[in-house]
Amino acid sequence: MLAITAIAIIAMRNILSVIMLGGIYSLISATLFVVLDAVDVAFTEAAVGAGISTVLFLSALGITGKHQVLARKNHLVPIFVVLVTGAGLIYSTSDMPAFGDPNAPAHNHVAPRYIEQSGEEIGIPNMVTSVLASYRGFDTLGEVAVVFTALIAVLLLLGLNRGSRQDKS
Amino acid sequence: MIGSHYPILQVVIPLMAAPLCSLLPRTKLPWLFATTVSWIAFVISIMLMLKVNTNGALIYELGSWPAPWGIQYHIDAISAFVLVVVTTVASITLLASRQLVENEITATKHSLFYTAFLLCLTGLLGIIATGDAFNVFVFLEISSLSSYAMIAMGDNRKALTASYEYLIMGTIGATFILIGIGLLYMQTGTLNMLDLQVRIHEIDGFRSVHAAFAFFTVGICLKLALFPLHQWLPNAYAYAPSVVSIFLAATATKVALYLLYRVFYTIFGFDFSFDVLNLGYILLPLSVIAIVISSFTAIFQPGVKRLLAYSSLAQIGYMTLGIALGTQAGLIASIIHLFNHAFIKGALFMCMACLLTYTHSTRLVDLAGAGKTMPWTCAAFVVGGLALIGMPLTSGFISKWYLILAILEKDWWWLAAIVLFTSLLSVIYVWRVVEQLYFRRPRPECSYAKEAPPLLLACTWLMILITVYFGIDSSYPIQMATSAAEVLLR
Amino acid sequence: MSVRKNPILRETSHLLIPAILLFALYVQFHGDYGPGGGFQAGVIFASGIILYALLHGTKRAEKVISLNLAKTFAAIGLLLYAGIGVFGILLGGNYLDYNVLTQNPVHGQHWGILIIELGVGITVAAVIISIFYAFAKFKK
Amino acid sequence: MMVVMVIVFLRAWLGPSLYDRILAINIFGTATVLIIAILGFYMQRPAFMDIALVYSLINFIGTVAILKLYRFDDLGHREEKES
Amino acid sequence: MTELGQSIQMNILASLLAPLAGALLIFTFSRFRGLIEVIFVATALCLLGVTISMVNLGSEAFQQSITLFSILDSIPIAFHIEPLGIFYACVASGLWLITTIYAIGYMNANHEKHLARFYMCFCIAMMAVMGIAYSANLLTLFIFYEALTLSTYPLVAHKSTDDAKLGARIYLGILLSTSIGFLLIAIIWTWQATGTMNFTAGGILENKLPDTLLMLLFALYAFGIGKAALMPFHRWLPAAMVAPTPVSALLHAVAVVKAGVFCVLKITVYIFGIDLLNTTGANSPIIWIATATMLLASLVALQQNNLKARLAYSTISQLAYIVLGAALATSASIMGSSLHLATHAVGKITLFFCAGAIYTATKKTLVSDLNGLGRLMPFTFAAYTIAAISIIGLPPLAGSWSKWFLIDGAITADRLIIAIAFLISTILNIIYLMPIAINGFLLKPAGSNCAIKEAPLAVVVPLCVTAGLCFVLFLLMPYVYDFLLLLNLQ
Amino acid sequence: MKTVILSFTSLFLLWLLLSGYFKANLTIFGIISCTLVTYISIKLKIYSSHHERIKFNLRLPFYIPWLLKEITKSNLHVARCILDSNNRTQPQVVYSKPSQKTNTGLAVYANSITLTPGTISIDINDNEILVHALTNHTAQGIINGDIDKRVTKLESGIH
Amino acid sequence: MPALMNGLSALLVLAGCVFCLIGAFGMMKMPSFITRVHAASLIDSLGAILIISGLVLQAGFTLTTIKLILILLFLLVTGPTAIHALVNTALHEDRSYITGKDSSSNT
Amino acid sequence: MIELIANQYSYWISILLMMAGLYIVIDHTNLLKKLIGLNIFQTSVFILFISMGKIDGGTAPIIEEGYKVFSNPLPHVLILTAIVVSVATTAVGLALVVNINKRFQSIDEQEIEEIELEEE
Ligand code: NA
Ligand code: NA
Repeated sequence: MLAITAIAIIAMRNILSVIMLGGIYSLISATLFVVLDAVDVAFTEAAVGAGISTVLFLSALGITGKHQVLARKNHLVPIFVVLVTGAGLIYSTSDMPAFGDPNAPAHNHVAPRYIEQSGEEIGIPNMVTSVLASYRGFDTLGEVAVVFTALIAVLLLLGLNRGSRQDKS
Repeated sequence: MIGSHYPILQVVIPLMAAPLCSLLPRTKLPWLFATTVSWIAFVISIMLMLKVNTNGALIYELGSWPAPWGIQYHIDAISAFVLVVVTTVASITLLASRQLVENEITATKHSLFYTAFLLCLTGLLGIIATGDAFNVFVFLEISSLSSYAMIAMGDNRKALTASYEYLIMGTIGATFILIGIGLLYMQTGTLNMLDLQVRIHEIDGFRSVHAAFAFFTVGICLKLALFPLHQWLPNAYAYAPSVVSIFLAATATKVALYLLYRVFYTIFGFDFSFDVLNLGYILLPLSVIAIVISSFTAIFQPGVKRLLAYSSLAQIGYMTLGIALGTQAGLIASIIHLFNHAFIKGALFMCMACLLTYTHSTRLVDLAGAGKTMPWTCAAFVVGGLALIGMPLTSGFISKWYLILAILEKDWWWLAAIVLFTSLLSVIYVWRVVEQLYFRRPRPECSYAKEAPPLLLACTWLMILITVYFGIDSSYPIQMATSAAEVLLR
Repeated sequence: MSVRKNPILRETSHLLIPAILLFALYVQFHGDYGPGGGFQAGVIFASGIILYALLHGTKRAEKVISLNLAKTFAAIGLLLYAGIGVFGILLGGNYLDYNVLTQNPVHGQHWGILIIELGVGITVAAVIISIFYAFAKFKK
Repeated sequence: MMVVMVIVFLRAWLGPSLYDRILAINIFGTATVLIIAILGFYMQRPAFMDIALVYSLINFIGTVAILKLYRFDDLGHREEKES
Repeated sequence: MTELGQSIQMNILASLLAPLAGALLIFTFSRFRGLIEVIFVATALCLLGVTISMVNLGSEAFQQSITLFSILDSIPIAFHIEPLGIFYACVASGLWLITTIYAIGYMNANHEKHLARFYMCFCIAMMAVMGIAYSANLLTLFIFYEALTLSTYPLVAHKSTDDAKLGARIYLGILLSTSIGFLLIAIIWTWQATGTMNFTAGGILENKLPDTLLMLLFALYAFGIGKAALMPFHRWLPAAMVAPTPVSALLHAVAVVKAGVFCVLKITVYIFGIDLLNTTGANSPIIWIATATMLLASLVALQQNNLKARLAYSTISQLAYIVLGAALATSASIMGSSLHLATHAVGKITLFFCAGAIYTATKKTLVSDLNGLGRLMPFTFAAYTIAAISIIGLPPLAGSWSKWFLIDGAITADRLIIAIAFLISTILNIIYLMPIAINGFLLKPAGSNCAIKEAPLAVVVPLCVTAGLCFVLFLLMPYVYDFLLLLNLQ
Repeated sequence: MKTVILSFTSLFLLWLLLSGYFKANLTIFGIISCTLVTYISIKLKIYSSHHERIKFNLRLPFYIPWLLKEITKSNLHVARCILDSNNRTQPQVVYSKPSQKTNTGLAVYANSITLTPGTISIDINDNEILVHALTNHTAQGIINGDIDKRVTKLESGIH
Repeated sequence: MPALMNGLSALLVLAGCVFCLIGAFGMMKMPSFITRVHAASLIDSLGAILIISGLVLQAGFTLTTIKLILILLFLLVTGPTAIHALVNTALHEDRSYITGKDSSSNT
Repeated sequence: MIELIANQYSYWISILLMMAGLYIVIDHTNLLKKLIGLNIFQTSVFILFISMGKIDGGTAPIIEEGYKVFSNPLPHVLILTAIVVSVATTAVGLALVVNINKRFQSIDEQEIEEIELEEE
């Protein structure tokens, strides 16, 4: 499903459709996150990927008003790069732990403490919140700083009276 | 008591200063505030370095959670060293920036601009100080986002496209790093760098670990702008506002290089990187190509800022070349050059900023005869240029010296020859500018030009003096680089 | 689809907006128990305001929450978060150490998380609202 | 339900008109909400319902935003002139 | 530190700082034309005074070296005094005094601009020369060598015309590329092989390198010192002819080329040691290349119609004498080289002064235009004749001594062919130098030339003085010889 | 003031429904949140002219069952249309003069039309609603004005 | 009794799915934009109602039920509004969308 | 072999998606579409992370009575942060695109390159 969406996005020439499909892509992956037990992530992906991102894309499209995509001539280099990246990843999967394997290293070193002790140490049921806000609270502070940075960046870029000097000088 | 909190204060003070700065009114205040903060950060970094020198590596557990569970700040010789570099450059740049920002940026945006600057500084410092792989990613993005915005503030509309290209490449790079983190986490279950170091050792035959290494390397090299991933850098540096060019040219790539050290030496370890994966065989040719091609390209640039940007690419090549040698001497050379080049490039871009105050252009032809109207600026440029070439009594010479020694230690004569040959190329591109400055008649419309504002000029010369000082007494960087290399190779 | 003349969209939205805002706050305060938290709450809150702005134009929305106000709130949220960390230092712990906030470490964690989530929520909501304003007001 | 999603998606892809796509996307969102509701229900966790709620909310706002854009090629400030 | 040590330190510092102070003063007072001329001459006088007081220190001083500071671990910036250095310092500072006077006259007469810059660079070049003369190790030598290149660049480019800039570019390009590409490598190699860089009596390379590599190293040095103008790296010298004549004098007689051959001599004596060169045969390739240069440059000189160009090629040929003498590595040939350093300096400076005088008076530069001018400018042409004869090597003029020692050296080295080459070269000298004098006096001047008079006094007096020196030096030569014997070459 | 209290009460009810936890601190947060939302809503002028809407909402439960029945009927009808291999649809536009006095009433009416498959309210003018009907049958439903009456009744109030 | 409830709720959910399928099928089959909208509203109305009430039946009176009902209410309010807005916009853009003559016109 | 594919297929899916996203970023010239590609690329990476956190038989990591096995919460936390970072990047990217359009009257990479070339 996701793959079809992705291919559709590659093929589409109308930007508005592409944006909408991007929203759909987000929705589908959010559903996938739910299936994979990542409810917080799904929540966020739905609100952000499908919601805010789409609205922002639409705003941008509204301002630019350019709906069509032009074709490019040379596809070889991009395809090569993508294939190399993909090959690297596929190559690496062979010794990855099987999907869902509870004995995978990822589940047996750091994570058990979050699962087993966060209830006593933090005292709230949602482990994701415990980890996010306390164990790795500094990451979240960084995340808030990223959001704030985005605000500063956007205000700098879209600030009301930009370009005191002329373009072609 | 407060001393034990220096590691976190180093990052959090500018972080908290940023939102405060955004609330300040649009007078001189934001500048004063940001500058003060950067100097405080500078003092802290010095304190940190002293502490590291006496006590060894510092560990700071955020939220008091023990290491692999919580995020840990880990400051050893190399991080302390790079912290000092970044804070020094930042504080000098900010001090010099008032006039520049007034000239180049709309008045309503001043406080936002300084906020972005502080955020960028926060991001860079956070990358350096942290001992957690994922935390690196977060702070990387803070610094990147703010630099995209600051670059786009450039007057020329190409600044926008440059910034966009940087955004795309930078985000791909960051995502690659994220993939690398993910693969490592998958195989080790930890995100803490020191913990990773221990645990990777047991699984270094894994393909996914190799892939993680590759993704880290490519991702960081995108940020580092190593050939052939360098396309975004020249325009970004050339069209950014002066302050931004100065700061980013002096620090951003250095921090990326620092990350490369961390990945190669701390996370994966020397043995794995160089013996198992033969990193040198990939990095060496790339570095050489980067040096040669960028030097040649620099020669043909019509704009001086672009010229300097290409020169930066070449200099990055020297630094990665040092890594590629796979020896302690090479690493030391690389670290020394990291240190020296930060100030050299900073100084040169500051000269550009000085020139811009009156010429409004850094195209080569527009700088004709500036040597007469702006003698101090141009003199600074000449000294900086000599340092870039690697003339004795400048810090650039020390870098080249150690690099060549490291090369000769491996008996690679041809490589030494290439390095020296490219130094000659740098003579050419530096001298093209010097010739314009001194041996052309000034264009009539530039006749009103006079010397740059005193504060700016003083900061430029401060940078130059640092360059010269460490060219004469290089014991500090050498000692620091040596202990840093020992820490990394342990 | 002029909102002035077409009551359907307006009426429905007017019914929904308070619910959306309340839902956002619900998500904010129930992050401990279920999915959600400051970030999601911020987004939902912002989307409520965005819906309003879509219907009535940014000008009217700005009368209630102006760009400057939003910017200030964004800064306050971040400061709130970072400030709690510093508070931890002042109380003798490490940065972002919530255990020291109260006598009982678990309570301290509760309070800490509550406040930082609030900080996150405020910043995120304010940032998204301001970004939307910035785009909406941008002149070609 | 999956089948429903696929078909609706196909409509979104095929178009032919823009409005068909928007319609498809709106319906797609509804379908997703229902799926999440079912999923969450069988996992017996009320928390999932919040996600479904968010989905429907986002779906609505998204549709309004798209329409607003397509009507005016602009979000937000065109309305100002009328007020 | 002993009293002697202190006075050595004082002297060396004085000889470095005096020109530097002069340069700074000139920069400070650049508005006041008269004042800077005074400062200029005063500087030269001071320097000469310091140098003479250095000679008076006597031979006990030769063991001492003083260290300013270290820029690399264990390699300081250090100075010492030894006979060769003092000798060279005397020649340079003595001739510099004359050049300053001549330069003032010439620059005023030809209404040149940017005088402050010109005089300043002159002073800095002199400082570099002093640094070279007293350097105690290869690094110090290298630093001042590069400083000399850079400080003379603005002099060569002084006229700022396209020609001047092209010439200056070639000048800088060849000198920097040879120094960075060969000399620096050779220095680093030496350091790597021996662990020291100090100039040591008897050399430091014994048993450190295999013979073939030693040969390569010697070649690297000989070519790396581009200022010695061995073919094929000689192009910079004719290119630099675009400069004002005082500069040419400075280049050819006082500073640049002499610095080059001085470096060759110093490295031969103190790094390789003449015994090592002779026993290993490492010098052979350079012997042949120097011989070839000597003859070829003479042949080229023959074909030059431009007077200064002809003199330039003559210089190349004469420099090859000195390099050849060094390469022959016998005590006699070294003595010959050292003496030739002085005698050629005096002779060539006279010739250039004459060329400058002729240009000042007539604006003529071509040899074919000079017929009959001897009668109108008797002093100039007389001086020319004396200097030419000295360079050819006929008694009772200074050049005869040095040439004799060189030929003697060739014979003691059992290289008869070289001796013959010296003789052939002498004949060529006669052929390209004498016709100018002869035609000047014997032919009738063209009609338009009748109004020509001698150049201004400030120009003519110095050239008479130097011509006189050719003779005086002939008389003083035994004392000089005694002094140079302190080198202890056996 | 009435508006404020009504709004606050209904919001707090919603909060309790959403929350499901009846802990002291959460309830306090709930009160704070509801106050905040009420405040913002007033500033947004969402309640400015429509006091009656909340009352209206409270009366909805009486209306919904009837609507559900209608929806089911029309659903079956449209489903038949879709599944029928020969296309039996007669797309058409009909006008309906709504009898509601308030905008809220109008909105409920229009949405009800749309909610019943086979009819879609496509435009609304001052005094009429444009409805698109899929078949004659559904069009007839609109012309009969059943929904209209019900909604008007809803609006004017049973008591 | 629980078995009956379970069976009933399964039936309702299944019926809801059937309606959704029919709606989706209609969206493919119907010839013009406006008729496709009619088909789609099947999913929005009875599809959603049936599925959620099926789930409600099974859940009994729990928090889940309340939330399910809230979702349903939300859907029932937003769904028609969105469709109205969509059709309304289409109408103003080009009447042919409504009159149903657009089936061949590709945008 | 079959087993390998069966075990690793979930990763392969996200890898293929990543490739698609990356392809859009690199190959397409429309600046907006590039950003969408970037989003897809990043979302796919998120999927990789999340699927790595899944444990068979586990449920969402929220403590509640009756559940013993929970999926790994750490990847969820990381991805939450990454999503936020991603949307922040998107916002900045869009602001840039809007500005580029304002000053170049185009949002196509090739067209802009041509305009820039003309200028020089
Ligand atoms: Na949460
Ligand atoms: Na969050």
